[in-house]
Amino acid sequence: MIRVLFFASLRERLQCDALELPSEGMSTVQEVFDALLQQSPLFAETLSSPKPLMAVNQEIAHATSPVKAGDEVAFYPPVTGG
Amino acid sequence: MIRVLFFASLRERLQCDALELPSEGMSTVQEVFDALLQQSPLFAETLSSPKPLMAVNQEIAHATSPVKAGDEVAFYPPVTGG
Amino acid sequence: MTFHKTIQVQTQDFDLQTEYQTLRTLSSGIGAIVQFVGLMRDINEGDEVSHLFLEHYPGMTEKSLDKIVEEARERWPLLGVRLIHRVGELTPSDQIVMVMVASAHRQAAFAACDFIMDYLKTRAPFWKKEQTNTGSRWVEAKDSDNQAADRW
Amino acid sequence: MTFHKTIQVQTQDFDLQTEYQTLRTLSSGIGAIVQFVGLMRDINEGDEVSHLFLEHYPGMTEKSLDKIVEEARERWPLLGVRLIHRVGELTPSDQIVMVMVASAHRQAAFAACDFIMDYLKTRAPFWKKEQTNTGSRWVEAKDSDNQAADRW
Repeated sequence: MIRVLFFASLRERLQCDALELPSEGMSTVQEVFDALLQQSPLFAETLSSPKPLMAVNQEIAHATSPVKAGDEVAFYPPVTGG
Repeated sequence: MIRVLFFASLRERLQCDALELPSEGMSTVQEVFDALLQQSPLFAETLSSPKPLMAVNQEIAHATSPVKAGDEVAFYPPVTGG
Repeated sequence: MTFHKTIQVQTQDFDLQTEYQTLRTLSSGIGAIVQFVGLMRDINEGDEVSHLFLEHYPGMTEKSLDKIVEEARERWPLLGVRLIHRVGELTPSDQIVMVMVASAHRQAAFAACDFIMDYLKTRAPFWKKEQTNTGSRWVEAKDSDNQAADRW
Repeated sequence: MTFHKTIQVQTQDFDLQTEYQTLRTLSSGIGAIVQFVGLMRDINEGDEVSHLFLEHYPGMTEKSLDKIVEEARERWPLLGVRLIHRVGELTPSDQIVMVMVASAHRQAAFAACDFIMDYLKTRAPFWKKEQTNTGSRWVEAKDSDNQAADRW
């Protein structure tokens, strides 16, 4: 399984903190993202625009970053700390 | 009269904190400086190289800055505060 | 001397004086300390703000702050860095974040402190939600386009 | 709010916490405070330094510091500046100078604090004489050529 986390406005709009996706056939963040778009019309609409930032195992990642079973993948809006 | 002040290493090398010069014929810092060079061989040598920085009435000045009777003219080495 | 580093993410307030004294007494080779403190303003985008809630991504937050400090340390000859970022509920004038950098010389301390704050603002996973008269809203990132630019 | 400015030249030490609290509580519009503290190092040009004597030009010192702060204020939207520079006898690890700048935003506070320190170092009439194992010596200005360049 791959654990997926959402934060801040994205978490609120998706009404979801976290979910698990089967890891079969998933080798990149892009593939995890594409699977999320299939979850529901709400997910498809919310995640498509603007496209979120992402992290794999708590490190900043890109669409092409590799993922494997057991990884933690996070999607989040632009950060506003400081 | 024009009051002349010296600071830091310049004061020590000249063995002089302050002196007064007659203001007659003096209209610029350059002229005050030239009069100081005439004071003694020690003054001539010490003030010629390196040439000091200067202030008139406690404001940063240049060789061409005007001076008049009653002014306070200071000569000092490069500053090292902070 | 060895490099001193402390990074904390916490809900409670911090005491600048304690932080400063700890950093200052590390070494008599320290010639410059630059401190940045971010405070909560009572106004944003023209609206009065009564509360702020700071969400973060526990685990990733600490990792990303550590990475930012290590990057600064590689670029400048630093003697110590102390960094505290608060999360949770805040009210106007509250301290939000503190970055304190010690170095032998001024330029390194200034440059590193500024650099750490720049990177923190664009890379550390914190999000602000503010409460105004008209309701609550997520604060918009000023550079949101930049942040997402090379990710996809 | 009106601009807040305090400039002091003094022999006694200063308490950073008191200074910070005074500045911080001026306005809830303050979003950023940048503080610089210069400390006396126990080594300079490779030699151990046991004491430092700071000479200044009373009267001109205060005027020049005021001018520097006013110049910073014209360039950036500042809410307050507190500046203290010590003179007289100092020992290693002593606080020498403090510049504290408050603004609504981070960039202005950083830029102004850095600017004030730059200008102070090249324009304010302070001179350091240090005591080493081998005697006392006046500290050489790193930019002595620049300082005198356009004067003659």
